[in-house]
Amino acid sequence: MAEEKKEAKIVGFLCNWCSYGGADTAGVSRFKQPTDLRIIRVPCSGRVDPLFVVKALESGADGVLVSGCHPRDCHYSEGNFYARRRLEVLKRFLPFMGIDPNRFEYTWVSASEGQRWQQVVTKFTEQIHNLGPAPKREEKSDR
Amino acid sequence: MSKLSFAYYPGCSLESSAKEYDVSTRKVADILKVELIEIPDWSCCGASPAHTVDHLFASAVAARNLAIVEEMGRDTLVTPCPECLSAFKKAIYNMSKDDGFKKKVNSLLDKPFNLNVEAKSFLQILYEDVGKENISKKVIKPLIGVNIVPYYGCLLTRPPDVAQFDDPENPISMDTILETIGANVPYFSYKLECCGAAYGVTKRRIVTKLSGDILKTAIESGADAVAVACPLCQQNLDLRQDQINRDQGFDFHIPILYITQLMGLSFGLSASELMIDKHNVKSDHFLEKIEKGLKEKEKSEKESISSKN
Amino acid sequence: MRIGVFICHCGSNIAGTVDVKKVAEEAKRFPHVVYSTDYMYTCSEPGQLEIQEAIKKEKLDGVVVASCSPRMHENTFRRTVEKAGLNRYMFEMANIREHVSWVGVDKEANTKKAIDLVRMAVAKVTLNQPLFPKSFKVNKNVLVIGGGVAGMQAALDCADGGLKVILVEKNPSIGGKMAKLDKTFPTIDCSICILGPKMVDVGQHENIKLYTYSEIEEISGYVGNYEVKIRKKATYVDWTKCTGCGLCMEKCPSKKAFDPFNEGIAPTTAINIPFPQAIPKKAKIDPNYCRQFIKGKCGVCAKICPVQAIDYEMQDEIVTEKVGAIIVATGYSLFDHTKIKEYGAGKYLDVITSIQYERLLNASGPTSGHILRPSDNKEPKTIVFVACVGSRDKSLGVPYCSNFCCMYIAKQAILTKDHIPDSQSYVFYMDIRAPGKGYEEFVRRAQEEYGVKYIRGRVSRIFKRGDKMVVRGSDTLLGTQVELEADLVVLATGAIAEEGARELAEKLRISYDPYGFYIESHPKLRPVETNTAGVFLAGACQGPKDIPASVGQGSAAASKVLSLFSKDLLESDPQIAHVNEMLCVDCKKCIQTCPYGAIEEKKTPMGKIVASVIETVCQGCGLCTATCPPGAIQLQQFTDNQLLAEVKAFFHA
Amino acid sequence: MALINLTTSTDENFVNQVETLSGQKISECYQCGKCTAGCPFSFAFDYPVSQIMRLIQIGQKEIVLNSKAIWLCATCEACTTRCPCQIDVANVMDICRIIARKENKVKEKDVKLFYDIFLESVKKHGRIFEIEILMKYNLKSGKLLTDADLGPKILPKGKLNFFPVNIKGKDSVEKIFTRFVEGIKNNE
Ligand SMILES: Cc1cc2nc3c(=O)[nH]c(=O)nc-3n(C[C@H](O)[C@H](O)[C@H](O)COP(=O)(O)OP(=O)(O)OC[C@H]3O[C@@H](n4cnc5c(N)ncnc54)[C@H](O)[C@@H]3O)c2cc1C
Ligand SMILES: Cc1cc2nc3c(=O)[nH]c(=O)nc-3n(C[C@H](O)[C@H](O)[C@H](O)COP(=O)(O)OP(=O)(O)OC[C@H]3O[C@@H](n4cnc5c(N)ncnc54)[C@H](O)[C@@H]3O)c2cc1C
Ligand code: SF4
Ligand code: SF4
Ligand code: SF4
Ligand code: SF4
Ligand code: SF4
Ligand code: SF4
Ligand code: SF4
Ligand code: SF4
Repeated sequence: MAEEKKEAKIVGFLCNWCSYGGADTAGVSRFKQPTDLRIIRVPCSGRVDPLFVVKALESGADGVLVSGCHPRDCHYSEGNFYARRRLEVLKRFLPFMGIDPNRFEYTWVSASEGQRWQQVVTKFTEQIHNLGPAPKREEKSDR
Repeated sequence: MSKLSFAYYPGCSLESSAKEYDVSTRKVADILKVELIEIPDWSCCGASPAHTVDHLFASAVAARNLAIVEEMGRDTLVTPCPECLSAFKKAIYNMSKDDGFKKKVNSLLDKPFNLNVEAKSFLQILYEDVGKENISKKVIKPLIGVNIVPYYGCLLTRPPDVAQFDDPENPISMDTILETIGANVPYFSYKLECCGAAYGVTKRRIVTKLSGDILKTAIESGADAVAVACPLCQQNLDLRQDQINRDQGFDFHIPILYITQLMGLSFGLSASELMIDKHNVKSDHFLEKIEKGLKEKEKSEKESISSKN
Repeated sequence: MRIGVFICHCGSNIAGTVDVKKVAEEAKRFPHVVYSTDYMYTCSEPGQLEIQEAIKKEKLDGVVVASCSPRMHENTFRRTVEKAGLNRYMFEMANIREHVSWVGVDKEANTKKAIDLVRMAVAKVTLNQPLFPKSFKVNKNVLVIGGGVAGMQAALDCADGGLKVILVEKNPSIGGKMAKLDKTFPTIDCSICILGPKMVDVGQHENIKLYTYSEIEEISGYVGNYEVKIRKKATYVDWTKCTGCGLCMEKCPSKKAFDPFNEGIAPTTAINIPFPQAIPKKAKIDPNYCRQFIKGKCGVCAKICPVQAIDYEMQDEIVTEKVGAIIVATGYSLFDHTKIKEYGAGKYLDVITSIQYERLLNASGPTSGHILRPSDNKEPKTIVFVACVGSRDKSLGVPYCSNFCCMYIAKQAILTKDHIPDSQSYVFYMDIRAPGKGYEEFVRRAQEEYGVKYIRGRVSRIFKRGDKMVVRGSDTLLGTQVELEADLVVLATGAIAEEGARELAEKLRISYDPYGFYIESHPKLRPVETNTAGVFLAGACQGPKDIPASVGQGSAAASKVLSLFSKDLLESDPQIAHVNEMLCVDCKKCIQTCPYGAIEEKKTPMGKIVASVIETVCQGCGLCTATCPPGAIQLQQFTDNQLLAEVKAFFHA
Repeated sequence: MALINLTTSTDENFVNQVETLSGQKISECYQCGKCTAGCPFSFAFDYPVSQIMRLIQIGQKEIVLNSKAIWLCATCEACTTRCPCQIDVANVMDICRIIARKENKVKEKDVKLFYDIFLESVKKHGRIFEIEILMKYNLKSGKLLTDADLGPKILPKGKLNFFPVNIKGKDSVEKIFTRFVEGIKNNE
């Protein structure tokens, strides 16, 4: 057999109400997924400060995924609109920081969409594997 | 309306057993100012035999022609034959869905096909591009007083993902055209039932049963004639009508005419120009009925004018 | 800090694909961890006791449980640690079941992932702060949206329990679908005979305030303190005057108005009382058909009305109500069969829907309970029922089962035989779903006693032959094609979400599934709660269900509200934003961002103007935190530091 | 139907083969029978199309490949158009035919023969030569009088060509055939 694929380091910020529930639904339905992703629960995708994404990518993440409720379906009515606006700006900004914007993705998954979550994780993980490990960056914040 | 012009693919049947369809299509196109430029050195589309061998192979046989159309610098292939249409549409559909498939198809071809051509039936051109307003402008002898049922067959609208034309369960394009040229179109529940397709030679009993059901329903609907848009349907319903009568114990004599022939009649062309006399079942009675209908209409118009005065 | 870590096996649910022992071992090496163990079922009583003992023995001041989703057991364990004297927010969960053991097959990779997640949770809990909820007063009125059988039951139970109920129904009368039905399975009692008295109770209950022909305009606030704007649509009749005498209906010259109550099988008058048992029994003008509105002249009803109730100038009115909880009972709609072309797309008069058939069967329906087919008013002898029309059909976007059609088909077939003894009914079905008490027996009776012929196969096409409807289907048990010539075809159209369900969900901030049905908090354990505190569900708005289940849920939702209101004070969630007044520069960005208007300005004792969070209003979304330039406003329990600590813990193993 | 021993006769590879070649998920079929209900050829099939789907589900390769149904299906697309599970049923039938052809299991010899003669004509001329096809079929199938009654009806009309139309680029058509056959050989 060929050598084992090394796991990528992927962080996911998921809103508590929709996407985290969607990931739970995927679990309850036993929808198999790649194991690279680590999920961090936030109340709302609007809570995700673009800085988190940048910090994660700078401190060694190969990919960052943010997932929230579908537009108009936000538990906090408009949090995901804020998130979308901010994160879209971020995506355009990443290249200027020397980061491949494909390492960051923003998506919507509702609590009932276990299957969709499975697809999102599988696709994003594949995308990150295709990009390969993130180039080593000089770490400013730590040490 | 800017002048319409298309790459034209007649197909093998239209060169021989279904010459009437080719001739009437070209005449009607001419009158409607639709330019049909025959695809140079076109080859057989592969029809149904090809896809029973392999889908790659079938697509390649069809795509050779599509590649020529590309070379002509045209973006639309038009064919009157639904069987050919289906072969082209499926090739385009499968190739555009799957890049690997496309590459493999092109590896079988001398000249690759790059998906820059779409395929349409001549019926679709009539219905969507020419439109009923423009058709009605050319009608000088409306088909008054006759009942015609449209028979679409299987492939013009199915499967809907591939065909992308008209309603897959209740198509109305031919109905609309027939009404536009003055015919009366009764309710016909067998618009889409299969006629038995290409099994005429190998499984005659199947064809005479299925086609027999279609004819029976048409006659029960009060039809004087059946309009078709497919050479195979025409052959099964017309050429095999005596076989049907023999196998099924019927005694039907109902003319089966191409939609283009019926349009040609309404545009004032003669039955022989449209090769209506080349069909198996005679249309004389049907044609007489049209003449009678026309005369009656003229008479009643005259009367109403004189009564107004 | 002294942190304890508890790794759960969940039987073999986790332990089957995660090396839990190894995770517990590894955790011992994380900073601040002084105790780490694994246990078979952590949420069981002994499991919880073990946590409590460890807190005491090891003097823990932070606990991490790695087990299922926090959406499942966070509250369980918070109570556990609280009982052992720890603040309930000094606790974190790592989800190693739904997010690890159930979705990954590679045990080694799963174990590694579980270790990472535990490390991240430990890093976070290290930065947790004790939080303390505040209490606030509850408004004990309840809003019920939807006056079908589920909403009525909920309203009556709440009202009987002493709560003031505001019931909003969008139609002119309450009653919902059940008011249209003839008889109901499985007992075949007359629908309106059992529903009518309930409707009267709702109409007369001193604790119920009824707004019919009204819709929710806007909802603001939070559990215990909602403010609701209700649009009372113009009826053009002053209901304080109208006595329901019906004179206007008799004289109205516009007699071709669409009658939604009769599902369009017979027309009604432009001014009408929807049905004889309507509550409230008041008239209403349909301006789409009224000549006064269309042509500007008529005025017959105004002249005839003995109490001068008619008011052509009437406008919609918005009223505001304050409530502490909301029960949503908006029911369902039926699949539009005109989308199914192969069944005639609604063009054949003698192919009707099941709800239309209920009206034909109904003694107070347009045919006075005589089954007459629409095309020629003849009595049909051969009736074909088609099951699963617009249900269990991926191609139409409705893959789910509509739950009650199998049963009402059996009912309608039985009733058909009662009405027309020499008739023969056929049912095309795929499966018979009859799992309720007495249901299977009921379906068997239809076949054995009433001679209904069930054919296992789907219908491919319906078309006309002479004056018959030809139904072409298959009998898959025989493996053949079959054809029937029917006088009347009844399509069992499936249940779909009520139109407007999605818009209402957005106003309520509750979630809905891809089909528009509302999502409950937990499908088994919290079936009538939503994820929004104070909003409950009842009836078919949550998913297709029959009357017994709808009524059961109505009562369940009411009891949830009653128990919520059993306290005078509610505790607010302390996971809310908090301003560090030293850092705030009064840029007001947070104030502009907060969707709840939960932030105001205030002056500190030092005279500095800063942002300040209104604790009862803040919902804890954290939008402000992500907005604040100096990081002055922090969402507690989800601060920048806490989240970044999680991120770091992942990368710096 | 004879007893089917599911332990010994279930062929999962066949299920996979059909699924891969057709791109359809066979397990999605819930046996509603709508395809059979609308199939114009049901009356002539030995197994109605929904049963073919079922037989594929339980891996009954031999029964499926030896059925008449797969050869009598006319690809009319009624089943594909109406399947509530959005399965391209006609495509599945087509794939079964292709597999049967590859494995030389052809229940309806005449149908295959006709297809082969048809394609031969395409290969030879670039277009089909109707009279040649009919004559060859009659000879090879041994059914000499097939459609003999139609001759007098059609020949006098002068529509049929008595000589084949050989297109200029007929070798480019022939190459499609040869490259395709080579491709198969190379894969094997
Ligand atoms: C043909 C047929 C026969 C049936 N027969 C039976 C039977 O015999 N036995 C049985 O147990 N079940 C039967 N059922 C099922 C039964 O109809 C349902 O179980 C029941 O109606 C569900 O009640 P509900 O209150 O949840 O919804 P509904 O009856 O749909 O009531 C919902 C109410 O909410 C209102 N509403 C909707 N949206 C809003 C809004 N935004 N604002 C305000 N109000 C709103 C609606 O106008 C309606 O009055 C049958 C169903 C059909 C289609
Ligand atoms: C094999 C199997 C698998 C199942 N899987 C699922 C599933 O996956 N999902 C699902 O939703 N449902 C499932 N169920 C159904 C599920 O078990 C029931 O829905 C559920 O247990 C019903 O709960 P209950 O409290 O009403 O009854 P029970 O669970 O039966 O509880 C009744 C309790 O009352 C006690 N009791 C009885 N008589 C007396 C008495 N006289 N005095 C005092 N105590 C008494 C009993 O000892 C018992 O503890 C399954 C059932 C079976 C058999
Ligand atoms: S805590 Fe969660 S994971 Fe552990 S036994 Fe209980 S349900 Fe299972
Ligand atoms: S509006 Fe007047 S006439 Fe009509 S029902 Fe009411 S009281 Fe009677
Ligand atoms: S004014 Fe309108 S509602 Fe009143 S009687 Fe005339 S048509 Fe009927
Ligand atoms: S209840 Fe019966 S008829 Fe209704 S969708 Fe389910 S299976 Fe079909
Ligand atoms: S967290 Fe901030 S934005 Fe969200 S509700 Fe509270 S104060 Fe408003
Ligand atoms: S955004 Fe931050 S700095 Fe600006 S007012 Fe709000 S808390 Fe103060
Ligand atoms: S219609 Fe589709 S789902 Fe139904 S039996 Fe045929 S293939 Fe299966
Ligand atoms: S495509 Fe074949 S199987 Fe499908 S309906 Fe047509 S003849 Fe029957």
